[in-house]
Amino acid sequence: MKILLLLGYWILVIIMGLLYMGIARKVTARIQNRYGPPFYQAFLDVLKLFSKRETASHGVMHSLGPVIAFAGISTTLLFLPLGKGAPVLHFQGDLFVFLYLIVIGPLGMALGAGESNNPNATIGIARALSLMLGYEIILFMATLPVFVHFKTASIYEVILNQGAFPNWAGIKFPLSMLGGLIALQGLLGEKPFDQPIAPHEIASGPTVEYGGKYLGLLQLWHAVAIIVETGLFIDVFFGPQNILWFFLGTFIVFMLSVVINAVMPRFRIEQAIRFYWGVPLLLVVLGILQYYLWR
Amino acid sequence: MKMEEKVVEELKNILGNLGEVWIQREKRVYAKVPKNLVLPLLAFLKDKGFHQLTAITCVDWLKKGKFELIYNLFSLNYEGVHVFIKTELERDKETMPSAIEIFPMAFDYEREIHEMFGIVFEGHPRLDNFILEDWDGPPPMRKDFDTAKYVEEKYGVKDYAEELWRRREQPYREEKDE
Amino acid sequence: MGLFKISQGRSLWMVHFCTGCGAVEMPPTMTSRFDMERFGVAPMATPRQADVLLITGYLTVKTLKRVIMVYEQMPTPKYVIGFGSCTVNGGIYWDSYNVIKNLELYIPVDLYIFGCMPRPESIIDAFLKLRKMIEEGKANKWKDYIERYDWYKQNQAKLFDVNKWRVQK
Amino acid sequence: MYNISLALLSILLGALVFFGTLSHKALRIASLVVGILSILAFTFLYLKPGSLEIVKLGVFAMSFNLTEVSQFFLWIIIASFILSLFSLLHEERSAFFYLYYFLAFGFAALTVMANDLLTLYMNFELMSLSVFAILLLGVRGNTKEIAFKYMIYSLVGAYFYLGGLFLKFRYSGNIGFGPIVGASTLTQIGIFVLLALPFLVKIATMPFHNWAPDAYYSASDSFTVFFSAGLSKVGVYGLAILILKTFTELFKNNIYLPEVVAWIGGITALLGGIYAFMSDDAKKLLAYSSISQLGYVLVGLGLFTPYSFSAGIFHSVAHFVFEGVLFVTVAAVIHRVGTSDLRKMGGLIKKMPISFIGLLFGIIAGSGIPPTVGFPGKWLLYEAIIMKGDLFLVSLIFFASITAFLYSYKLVHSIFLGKLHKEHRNVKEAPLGYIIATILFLVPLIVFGVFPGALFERIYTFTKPVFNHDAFFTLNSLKTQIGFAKMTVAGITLISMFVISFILYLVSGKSYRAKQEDNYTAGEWVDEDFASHYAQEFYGFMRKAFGKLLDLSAEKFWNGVLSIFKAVAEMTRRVYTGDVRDYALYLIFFLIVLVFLVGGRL
Repeated sequence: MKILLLLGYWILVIIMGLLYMGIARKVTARIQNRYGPPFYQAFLDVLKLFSKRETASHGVMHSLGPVIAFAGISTTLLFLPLGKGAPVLHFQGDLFVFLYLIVIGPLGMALGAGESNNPNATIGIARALSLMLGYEIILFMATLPVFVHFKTASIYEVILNQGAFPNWAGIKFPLSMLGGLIALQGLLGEKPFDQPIAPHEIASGPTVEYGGKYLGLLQLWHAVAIIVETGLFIDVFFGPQNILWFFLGTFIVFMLSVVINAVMPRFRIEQAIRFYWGVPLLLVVLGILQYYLWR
Repeated sequence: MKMEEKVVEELKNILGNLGEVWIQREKRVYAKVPKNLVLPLLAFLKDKGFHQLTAITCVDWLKKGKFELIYNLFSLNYEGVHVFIKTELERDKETMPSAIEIFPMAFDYEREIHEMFGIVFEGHPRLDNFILEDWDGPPPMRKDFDTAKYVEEKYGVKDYAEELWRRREQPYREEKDE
Repeated sequence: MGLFKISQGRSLWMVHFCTGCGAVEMPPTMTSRFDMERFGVAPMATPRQADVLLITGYLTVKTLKRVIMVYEQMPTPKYVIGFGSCTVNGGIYWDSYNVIKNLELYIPVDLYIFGCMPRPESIIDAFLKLRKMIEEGKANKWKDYIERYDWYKQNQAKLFDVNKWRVQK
Repeated sequence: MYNISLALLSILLGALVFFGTLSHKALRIASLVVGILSILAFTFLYLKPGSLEIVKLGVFAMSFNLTEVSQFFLWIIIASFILSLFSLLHEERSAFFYLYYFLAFGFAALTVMANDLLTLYMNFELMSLSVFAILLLGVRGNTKEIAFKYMIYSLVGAYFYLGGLFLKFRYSGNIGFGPIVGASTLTQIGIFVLLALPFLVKIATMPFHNWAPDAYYSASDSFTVFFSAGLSKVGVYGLAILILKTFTELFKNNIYLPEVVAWIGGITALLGGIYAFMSDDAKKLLAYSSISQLGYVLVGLGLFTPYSFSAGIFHSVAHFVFEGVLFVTVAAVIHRVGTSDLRKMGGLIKKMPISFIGLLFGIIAGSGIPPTVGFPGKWLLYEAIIMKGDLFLVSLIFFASITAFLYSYKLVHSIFLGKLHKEHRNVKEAPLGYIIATILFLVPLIVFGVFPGALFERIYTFTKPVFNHDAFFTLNSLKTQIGFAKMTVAGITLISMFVISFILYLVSGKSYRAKQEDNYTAGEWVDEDFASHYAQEFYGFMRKAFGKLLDLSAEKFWNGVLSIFKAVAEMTRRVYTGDVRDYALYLIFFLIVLVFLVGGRL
């Protein structure tokens, strides 16, 4: 029975993720003063990609890359509680299990894209991994005070301890929440931190040799990744009490990052890394100090 | 006395009766010299201050059976006077010494002239094809190159000229949408 | 299968090979005034991800070689739209020794847009026509390239050495 | 006389292989196989834990005792030795190499069995000596200088250790592992530092680390498997014994020492990781990654809470497993390709798939991804540090663990993915010995990853008397006050998700195998020797991002120390001018000072 529930949540999140991507394109279009595609465009894209007859593959690892990526991100999804009500696998693991599972997706894709003999792909991956040195630390340090404040390392307990509006962790630790938001922009790979998939510089980075069904799997991976990454932020800082609040919260946070993405240029890669050691690091360190002083 | 007359003056007493020098129009000085005098004249003018070899052009006089090479020189401190050195070559018989030692930029001009007209420049390191990749036909800019026949044979499309001329008289018919 | 056909029609990802002067018509079609993204058409960075190849202008022998390579790297089913009269019959370069006269001989073309650089409206109209053709299952010129592969290669061999330049299938 | 005979056995086997290699190649392999079998037979049949043995050597006695801790580490040393022997089958080395190889193993085993500080010291020294001899027979680079650099570090460390030994004897009267009584905390810290120094050198903590990259680079490839997986565990054993038995009180009530040791470990982990992903040679990259992973172990041991200590020990076992498999696969690649320079390899996945799988699982474990052995140690370490409450340390460690992803991907990509160069067209799969070693390493990598409880139980036996904490583990899950992690669930969901997405992959469309040159290069035709393998400046742009941090190197630090000594020596040399008048002058000057000091009360 539990398995059906898990698969149900998995399908729900894929659909919501694709919806978010469709609405994101519409919002970006509206910002650029044009109509933009219908909101269900992402479904059509994925369906078209899976209906492709014959696509090029550069070897077994190249074909398995997207499969591992999608499998990795779906496993991570099951470890993320979707708000209080949703009984997912969160009883089996806590923050560190989640943080180390979330890496399987990009690692799978990196191995796959590396197999193709295209330098664009590997440069994209080298950028993605180096960028991780930037935002991953800030995200971790942003969530630290909340976990230590509630004396737990499991995301589900953090949600339980956060009741209605006044005692959200985001309100208690506003600086860490801001630092986490900036780090989220890097995690989602939205401009100004989309160096790894820069279409103009490195021909869409790691996905340069992926077409047809591989790209379809990667689109699904991106859709689930949006929900998982914003979900972590929402769970930690705003403790949604039920699944509706969860999806509303992730939607708002994602739209915020999409709006930033629509208007921002793209940093150079070393600027992006060093950016994260400037203001966001300061914000997050102040958040930790706030915890120490206010324990 | 205008600048171009001064230049003509200098050229005249250098060349003497070996070549004729004249002013085509304002600020345009022409000198026609035999083939072997071109390089020394270029060197001389370069010392005088004509540092820029803007172009080497080639004219194909089919009827006279001659190629005419024109070297355009320009200088900043001669108030915009251009000097053109003309020389004539027998078609397909004579070759021309390359001007690369004096003006390095002649490298590409000569390569293009070789590709388009077939003139061989001695001492030029790379005379292989330059702009036209995989070109198998004769040099295309020569007057005796029949473009229409080449196009029809290579791209399999017949000449439209007669077709358009024939249609000229008929009134414009309203084509119905099928 | 019908759903696949609809999705293929309504989400056309294009890679445009800006050879000649047609590329200047693409920005207005993409941006806010005409906005082709309304119909699901989006520019892609690599031929691997694209379905539609736009040849926007005259093709010299040199660029034809690159166009063929890009065409062969695209996953099937793929479509080609020829922009402007240069792809139809060589346009103003009808008698040039260097420009190919009829794109049809070298790669299968589904749709031509007339005009010496068509306006954005006709470009979008072309995309809608292509969508209708896909949904009716008529846009399968790419099969023609596979069936008559030797005929196409023979035509191409007239212009350049195909074996050296061939993408090994 | 049971356990010590392991050393005698290894000397005997060393001699056997020594004569075997001298005579004929087949005999060498036969004698190596005999070596493997006899050591296995000895450990399973003959080893008797817990029996104290005294060996009288004229004036003093060496005492050996196989306690749980030493048995735990002995197993690791024996396992790594045997697995490195498998890869040694395929290497042609001089006869002496094999002799020293077995000697190093014998003395390492004895060091782990030592029952008092003196025997520990003697066997530790003999082990370093035999490793020095092996490094002299190195394969690449300036082996003499590198071997001497290693020896100098070990010797200096050992002499500090001797100093600590004497001080311990002065205060507590015996040189056993018992606690030091009657000394002030400051002197106790002093003694701890003196005693711990050689072990810190052995696990290459930051300031004492720069022998490691050169030694790993120049040593023969199969020896580096034993060197990094086995011998560094002797360092971990030494630290564990010191912290567990001798300095428990010191670590319990002193607050600053654990923090300092943990921070040293954290900085080693971070800088080790950064240098790892900036280095261009496979062996150097692995050396720095080994230093970085041992940094975690030091953090675990140093922090001295029940969870962090067992996390440290567990992670040292994990280090043995994934560093072992990484070094074996890299040794196999070097054996086939001939160079260890990352910039010259590429695309070997098509030719050496099994080594690729071995390396892939090695890096997955190295970066600590759940279903593998690297994860439980790291997870427990994070939990322990958070429970102790210093958040900056846990951020530093998390930062260091991110660098693990960077250098792992650089290693896998430069060797196996990307473009297969023309000259590697006819490279065959790794020879049998390497494959056996890789597969044998992969077994613990998965088993301890999914069932960490099996290992924690052994660790629990010797950490319980010290911390008397209750068992925080079951066979496949770990539970602390603040967190919970079940290993099997992560593994099962990952596999089932993989199956589902694989079905989705099979259902849709076909795919054809594109040639190696058939890449999107903006339509340009690309031939064979088009340099499209991005391995030259892999993280080149990181130089701009890290800039100053990169040129901060211990080499400069030690050169600075060297120049200070030179300056001091220069000054003293000038005093002895050999001129009588100067000496008279010194005498008068000395008398004046004396009078001044005594103050006229003569």
